[in-house]
Amino acid sequence: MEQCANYLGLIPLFPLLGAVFIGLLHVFTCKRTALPEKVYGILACVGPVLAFVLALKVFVALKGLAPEARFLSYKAFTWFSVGELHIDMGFLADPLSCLMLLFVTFIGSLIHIYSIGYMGGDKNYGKFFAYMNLFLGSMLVLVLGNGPVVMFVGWEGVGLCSYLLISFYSEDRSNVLAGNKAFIVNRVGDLGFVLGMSFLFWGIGAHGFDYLSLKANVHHLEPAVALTVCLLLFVGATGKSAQIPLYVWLPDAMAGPTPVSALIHAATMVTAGVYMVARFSFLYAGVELAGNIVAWIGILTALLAAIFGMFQEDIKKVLAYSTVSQLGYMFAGVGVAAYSAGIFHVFTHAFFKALLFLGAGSVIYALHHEQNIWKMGGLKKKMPKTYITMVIGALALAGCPPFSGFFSKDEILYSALATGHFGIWAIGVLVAGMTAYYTFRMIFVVFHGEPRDHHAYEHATDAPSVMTVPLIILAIGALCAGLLNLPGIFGGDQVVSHWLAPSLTEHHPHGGVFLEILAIAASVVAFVIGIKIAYTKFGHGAQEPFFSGFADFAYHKFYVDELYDRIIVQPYKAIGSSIWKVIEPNVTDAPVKGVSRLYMVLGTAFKVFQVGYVRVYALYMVLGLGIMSLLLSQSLN
Amino acid sequence: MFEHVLSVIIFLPILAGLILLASPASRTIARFTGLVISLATLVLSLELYLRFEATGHLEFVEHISWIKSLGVSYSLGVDGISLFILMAGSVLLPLVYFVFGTKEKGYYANLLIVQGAMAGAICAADMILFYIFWEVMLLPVFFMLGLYGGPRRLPATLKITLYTIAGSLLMLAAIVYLGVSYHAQFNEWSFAMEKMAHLNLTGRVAAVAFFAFMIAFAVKIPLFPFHTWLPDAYTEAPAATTFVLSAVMAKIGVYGVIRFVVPVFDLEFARFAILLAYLGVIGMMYCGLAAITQKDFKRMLAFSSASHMGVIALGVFCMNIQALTGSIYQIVAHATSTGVLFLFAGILEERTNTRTIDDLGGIAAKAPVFALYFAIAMLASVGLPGTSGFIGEFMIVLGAIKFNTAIGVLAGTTLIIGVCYMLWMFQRVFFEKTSSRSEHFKELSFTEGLVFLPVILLIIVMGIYPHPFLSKITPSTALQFAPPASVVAQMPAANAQNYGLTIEQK
Amino acid sequence: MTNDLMLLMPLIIVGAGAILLMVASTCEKLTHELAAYGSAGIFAVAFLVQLSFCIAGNVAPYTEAFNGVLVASNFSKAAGLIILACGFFTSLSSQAYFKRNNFCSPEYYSLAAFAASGMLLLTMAQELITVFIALEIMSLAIYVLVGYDRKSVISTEAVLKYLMLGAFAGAFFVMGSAFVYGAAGSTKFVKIGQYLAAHGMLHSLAMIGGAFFIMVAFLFKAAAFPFHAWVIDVYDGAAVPVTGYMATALKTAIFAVFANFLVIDGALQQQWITFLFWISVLTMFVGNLIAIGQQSLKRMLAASGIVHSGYLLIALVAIGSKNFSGSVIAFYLAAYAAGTLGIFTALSYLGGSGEARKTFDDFKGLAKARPFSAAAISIFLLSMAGIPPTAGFMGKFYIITSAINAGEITLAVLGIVSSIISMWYYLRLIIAMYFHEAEEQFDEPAISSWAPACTFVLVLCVFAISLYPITV
Amino acid sequence: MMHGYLYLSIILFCLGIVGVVARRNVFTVFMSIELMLNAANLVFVTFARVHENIDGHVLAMMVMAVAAAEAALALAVVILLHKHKSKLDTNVFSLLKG
Amino acid sequence: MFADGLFIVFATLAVLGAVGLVLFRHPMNGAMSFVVTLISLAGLYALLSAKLIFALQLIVYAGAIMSLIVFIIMFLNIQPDDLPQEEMKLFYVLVSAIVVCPIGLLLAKIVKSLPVHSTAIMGNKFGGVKEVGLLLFRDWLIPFEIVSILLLVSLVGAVILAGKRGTTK
Repeated sequence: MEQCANYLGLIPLFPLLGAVFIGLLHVFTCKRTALPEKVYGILACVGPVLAFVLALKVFVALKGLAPEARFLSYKAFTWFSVGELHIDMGFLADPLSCLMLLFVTFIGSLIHIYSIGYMGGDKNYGKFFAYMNLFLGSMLVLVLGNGPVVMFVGWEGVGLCSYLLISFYSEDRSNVLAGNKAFIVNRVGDLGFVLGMSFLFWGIGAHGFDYLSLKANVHHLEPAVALTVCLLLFVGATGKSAQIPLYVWLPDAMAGPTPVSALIHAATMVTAGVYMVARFSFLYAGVELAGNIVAWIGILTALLAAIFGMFQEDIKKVLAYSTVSQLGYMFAGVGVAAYSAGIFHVFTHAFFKALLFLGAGSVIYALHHEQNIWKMGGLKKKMPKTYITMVIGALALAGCPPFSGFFSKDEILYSALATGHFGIWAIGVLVAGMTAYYTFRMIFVVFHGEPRDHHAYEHATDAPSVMTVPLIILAIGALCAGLLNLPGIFGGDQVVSHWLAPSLTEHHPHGGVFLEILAIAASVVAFVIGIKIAYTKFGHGAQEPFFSGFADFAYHKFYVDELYDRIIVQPYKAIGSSIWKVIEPNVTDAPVKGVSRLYMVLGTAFKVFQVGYVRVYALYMVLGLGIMSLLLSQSLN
Repeated sequence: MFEHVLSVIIFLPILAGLILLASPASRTIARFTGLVISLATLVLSLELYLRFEATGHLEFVEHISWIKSLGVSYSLGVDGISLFILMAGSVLLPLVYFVFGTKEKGYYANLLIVQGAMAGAICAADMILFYIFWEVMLLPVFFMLGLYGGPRRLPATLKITLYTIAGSLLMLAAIVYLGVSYHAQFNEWSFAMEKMAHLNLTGRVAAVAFFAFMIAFAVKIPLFPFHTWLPDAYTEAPAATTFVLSAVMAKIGVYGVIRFVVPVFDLEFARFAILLAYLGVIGMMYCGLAAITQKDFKRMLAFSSASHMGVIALGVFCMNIQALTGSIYQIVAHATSTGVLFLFAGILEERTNTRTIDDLGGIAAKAPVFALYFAIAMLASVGLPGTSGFIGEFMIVLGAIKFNTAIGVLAGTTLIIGVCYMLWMFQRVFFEKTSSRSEHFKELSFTEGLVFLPVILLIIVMGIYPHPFLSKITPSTALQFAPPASVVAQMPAANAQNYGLTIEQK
Repeated sequence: MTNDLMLLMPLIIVGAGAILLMVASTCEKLTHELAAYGSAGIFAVAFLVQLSFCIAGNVAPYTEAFNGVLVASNFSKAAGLIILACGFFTSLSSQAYFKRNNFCSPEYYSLAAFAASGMLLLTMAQELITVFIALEIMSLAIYVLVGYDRKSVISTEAVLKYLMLGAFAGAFFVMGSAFVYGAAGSTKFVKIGQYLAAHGMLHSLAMIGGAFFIMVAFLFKAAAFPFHAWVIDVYDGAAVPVTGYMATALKTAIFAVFANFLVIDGALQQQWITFLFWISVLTMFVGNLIAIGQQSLKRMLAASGIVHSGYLLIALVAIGSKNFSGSVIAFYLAAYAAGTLGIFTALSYLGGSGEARKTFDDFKGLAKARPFSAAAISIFLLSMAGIPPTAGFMGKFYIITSAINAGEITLAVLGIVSSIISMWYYLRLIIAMYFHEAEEQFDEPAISSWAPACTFVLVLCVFAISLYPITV
Repeated sequence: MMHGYLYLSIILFCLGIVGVVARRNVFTVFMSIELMLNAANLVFVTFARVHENIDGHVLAMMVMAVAAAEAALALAVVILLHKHKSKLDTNVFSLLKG
Repeated sequence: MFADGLFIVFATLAVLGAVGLVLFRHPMNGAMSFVVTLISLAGLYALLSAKLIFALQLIVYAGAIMSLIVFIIMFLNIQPDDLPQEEMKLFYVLVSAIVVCPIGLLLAKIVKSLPVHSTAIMGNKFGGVKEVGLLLFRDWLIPFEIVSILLLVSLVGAVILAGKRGTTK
């Protein structure tokens, strides 16, 4: 067992070392003869794969323990210790983190393999893999960290990698701007996280600031502080997981290479917020208000993103909004205290969304970086493997039983219903329908009908096997992952939920069979309606529609970006420049300038008294003497 | 190694600098001398660092009585607080000689003098000695700025000089006031810093003295609204001077607050801490906002430096051990990040002949190593976890939250504000398309790359494994919060038990 | 009697030397250069003698001589040392100056020595009329030195102003002495002290008025506000070495006697604290304001001399407590003398023929052409500005310490503020020398190696004095 | 009676001051200063009589000697002035100012 | 009574002489007027029993110093054109008289505070050459000696300033 605990430190270390190594290799060779891509490809995959293997070992080790004692912890070193603040660089593997660990390393490895093909020919090949490895390492730190501060290291680390990878094609300004946006918006969230941590620390952190100690002491926390902490941490989560109001960065983040979108902006990083809320379930469970806020923000985000998703024309943007939307579901889940449901959705989502992105990547790859769906069409015949896998992914996303998405989404909706959140449930069902609609709109437009751009169509073909094999593996995952947590009504025993139980503080709602059936039925109906509409409109080929009215409004994403620009970015810049153009010279520096001007004026003025007539100097003396004499006479009285 | 290591660290560079100034040495010789001397200083400081025992009290003490009748003495010593500022200077200054190889003799000589003077101010254990070094360290800056600065250097030189001297002369009055008060209360003349903590100062004059100290340090730090000299000076100064100013000298201002204001004026400090903390926060936000639309990257870094100094100062004003330790840690982090960024800015300016951000672009493609180093320093400066910048900033925000929620929250915004202008600048300079100016940008040479490597590694090591560093700081900072016996005695017994609390509530 | 004469030894050496020089100057062979070396030698010998007294300590620290008319104390000895050193350096800088300016005759050095003997007397005098005579010896000699360049209208104007106002102030002194005599029945300090101890200050209006007029005369000579106006014109009109001599030695003598007068009795000093307080504050600030606007270096230095008088007045305010400031005043005077003399020595060989370089702008770019001279001038200016580690700083430190120790915190702070104000015009010259491009070449051939050597020695002095710990 | 002498000396002293301040003629100015010294001498002599202490007489003699010396120098200066400008007006000599 | 009468006469003369000094335009007139003052003062010294000073005042002041001044005035051969044009002389005199007032009043106040003391003429033992001489060479030796230096300085100075244009050796 002890040995396994030691692996915990190694798991993030491998990808991180890989990143450093690849990065240095790249930096020192890129100006001369670039190394062959194979070298990078192999080096890049070593870290994630090793991490996955170790993750499996950890999983096995955990499984061997009694459910209540299922945790392994490993302290690498004392990180910092000042006064009552004592932070260890320590890692914790419990069922929750182990689950995350498994799928992060698994999907991460797959996407690395896929990228070997996808990134071929790029001149910054090495850089890409360095960043990807760095990302994976950071993500693992995030997942494995034994306390909020260590988690924050990973939290910010993945943000950094996200920034670096979004601005990967850095010659294009818009890409870099998208990267900046991602980083800055994430930072807004991180501020919340830091503040939340700080309040938490001054609440109960003095006895140890890792999850286990916090969980043990959580009852000491004052309710008001607990609420503050929950909300602040959730601010962090909205940043990282693209929830209202900080979701705006994620669609722009699609500027990065597609594997990045798959790995970071769909499967792993963006779910960190959900993971974090689940991690703090012991805290959220005690504060119902916070949970409700989380749930409502989540479901509203889901709705909003679904609306946007229906009108997108960029294949990756469609998927991006669907990601936001699904993240909304997850938050709705953890918000209604169905932590395991939320996490389970994270798990399944990782498979099918990564699959969809990689599939989209294959399409884009085949069409020479064409992303507009209205320039595609009829690719079914040219790219059968991609088509099939993507349909599996789409079905999973749309929540078609028995694909994985169905079970996880249904679990969430059922929990909402069972805990009495009818509004959330209703919106959730609506969004489910919309999801089915826009997903299949994309599938139909891209793969069905007639090719719209014949030139591109001619050259389109299925990707090499290094890219398709991961697709197939993911498709299997998307198909079957749901079965892991088969609810009782289908004869399952909710393996995942039970596995997660020791890590989470949740009470499974018992809404009864009726509610369960109601939830399932509603979902299925919504799915069917959604897919039906999509089929009617796009099933047989359609031309790029012209939007007007609400559709136009939605097409422009409700002008939220513009609004933010108007009310935040522009005023910010205006304040910035007014500070150094107006305030600094006229207000802050004015006293200094005034003093120096006065100084000079006085200096010149006093020259006047030096008239040069000796008589006048004598007069000064006598005047001075006169005044002194007067004062002296006065004082002598 | 030997007894007077601190004196050697102080006077070796000063003497070498003076001899250089007086001698007809060529540039090459001057540079070489500077390099050798600063490396020797570095070796001595490292040795000092390793032998440092972290007792919390002054170590390596040297004491020679000077003006007996006034109790003024030549006494030196370092504790965990000063050690790190000293180390920051010793580690970073040799870089300059590597990076800037074609400057005039006076440039190197002045650098040496300023290095020694700063070491003196840091190590001085006597207030008068401190004051002497404090003033002396301004002179080389004055000359470097005036002689080798940019086109608008004269007003900048005058402003920084007069501003700083004005501040510090008031401090002189306050120092003397302390000495006289000590004489009055203990019937013994002394200007030793550690003894001043025993003083029992009350009344209006004490408050005035407190502000005299505070203004002197606030100008140096610079704390809002005493920062207005900074943008001009930092921009116009030659890169090495800006580097010295931001990396070490500004820190001595913070150090002064920790050394003088906190222990001596505990009551006034407790009274005005909230005000000062607000000034720190406002300065951070003000300068951070001002940085965002700068067109000149050096000016932008200048504002950024001021912004960070606001946070560092805030850490001191929060009056708890986390924030204070964070401040000291951040001092080193800031020296290694922003200081090095100023050096990089100097390299950029030297190689492209421009300071305008818009004139540049695409440098990352031309010089990947440079971009990597720059990026690491920049990330440290924005406080990314895993770099040195995070530890300090986190502890400061943490401490600020404990001190005052509003201040803590505002202090946290440094996370956002810092990242905005930095990314914006990085994007324009390093990303995007190559401009005509940056077309022929030369990558760092092998030596340069090698020279910067230790600092870059230090940034990362300090971020990942700060414990060994912190363990040398904490004993000293902990002492700052240990209630002095005399004060406790005067308090009611109930209050004395939670002394820390009472101070904060005031 | 022997002891009395021994105490007067430096005075006798200087006085005899002056007469000797005067007699010798009738001899055609005595060039003014030789006279310069001669007077420098005289000053040097007198300095060494005085120094040996100071070090040997075989003389009691406070010795009356000649029926209480003269008194040698540690303070007067220190002041004497400063005066003699000033004389020494002035002689040598004059030598350089007069190589370029052609109006010297050997009597110049004789008069300088006479002035020094007057100053030495002044430091020791403990009787009002002796003070007056010494004052007049010093002043008359200086008047002549100021007007030495008879061909120059400016220098004649300077001597007119100085003489007229000086005599005017002298009249007040005599009037004051007369009233003090009327009150105390004697003009000897000892007797006055006894009278004050017996009767107190307040009950004798004649004593108050007399002391008032006497101080007016001192304040005039020290160029305190509102008796400062002459000093700028006179310094401007006089030859550079003379200006230096006036600014240092004369001021030393005046403050020595002023301090001696004030410490006659505590009551006397207490009576005038408020008065001196305001005079000191006004002097500092008015001096500063005048200095700011000046373009000519000599006028600026004159105005800064006013400011330094203000600082010294601070010390006089603080003098009362336990004889604190005697050494402080001496230290400050020494520090100030080193800096000021240094600048004037440098100016005497850099000023050019007919003092062509007089404004700040004329010294632009000096650092490139004459780096060592520029560095020396910078050090002197920094010392005057009170920047450590120069003597000027330590002097200021002692003054502030004594002021605060005497409870005069406001005054100390105002002194600090004033020295902040003064920073600009000192830095201005450094900026001109270093940061501006040269407009001329400064390439006249070196005329004398003595004056630069003096400058170098004075630079050393500036640092050495700062290290010397005084017993407060 | 003693007061009469003193008041007289005050009047003379003040007249001397007036002469210095109000007049531009160099001779008058110097003679006014002599007048002030004489006023002071009168005080010395008066107090010598009052205290019956002839120290005052000695002092008065000294003052006379000083006055003589001063007068000699002053006259030399007057000659010098006259050589330069042929004027006895103090206002003519105002090159040094500002 | 006789002494008082004399005092009033001398005092009036002295003041008139002084006023003349201040007001006369030509220095020669002023000098003559000043001589009147000096002689009156000598009379007053005599009234105060200062025999030696009385003599010295007449010999040294009224005699030597004033003749020197008069000599120089003559020597310079001052024409009315050389004299300053003091159009507002009276105004200036008035203004300065007002300015001087506080000083005079202060002095007057001091005098007023002094106790009254007789100034009747004293006998032979007071103020004669012998008494003053003894005192001078016993107690006042040093001032007496240094006066000689003063005179020497003045001598040298006068020669340098007023002498012929010297040649630099």
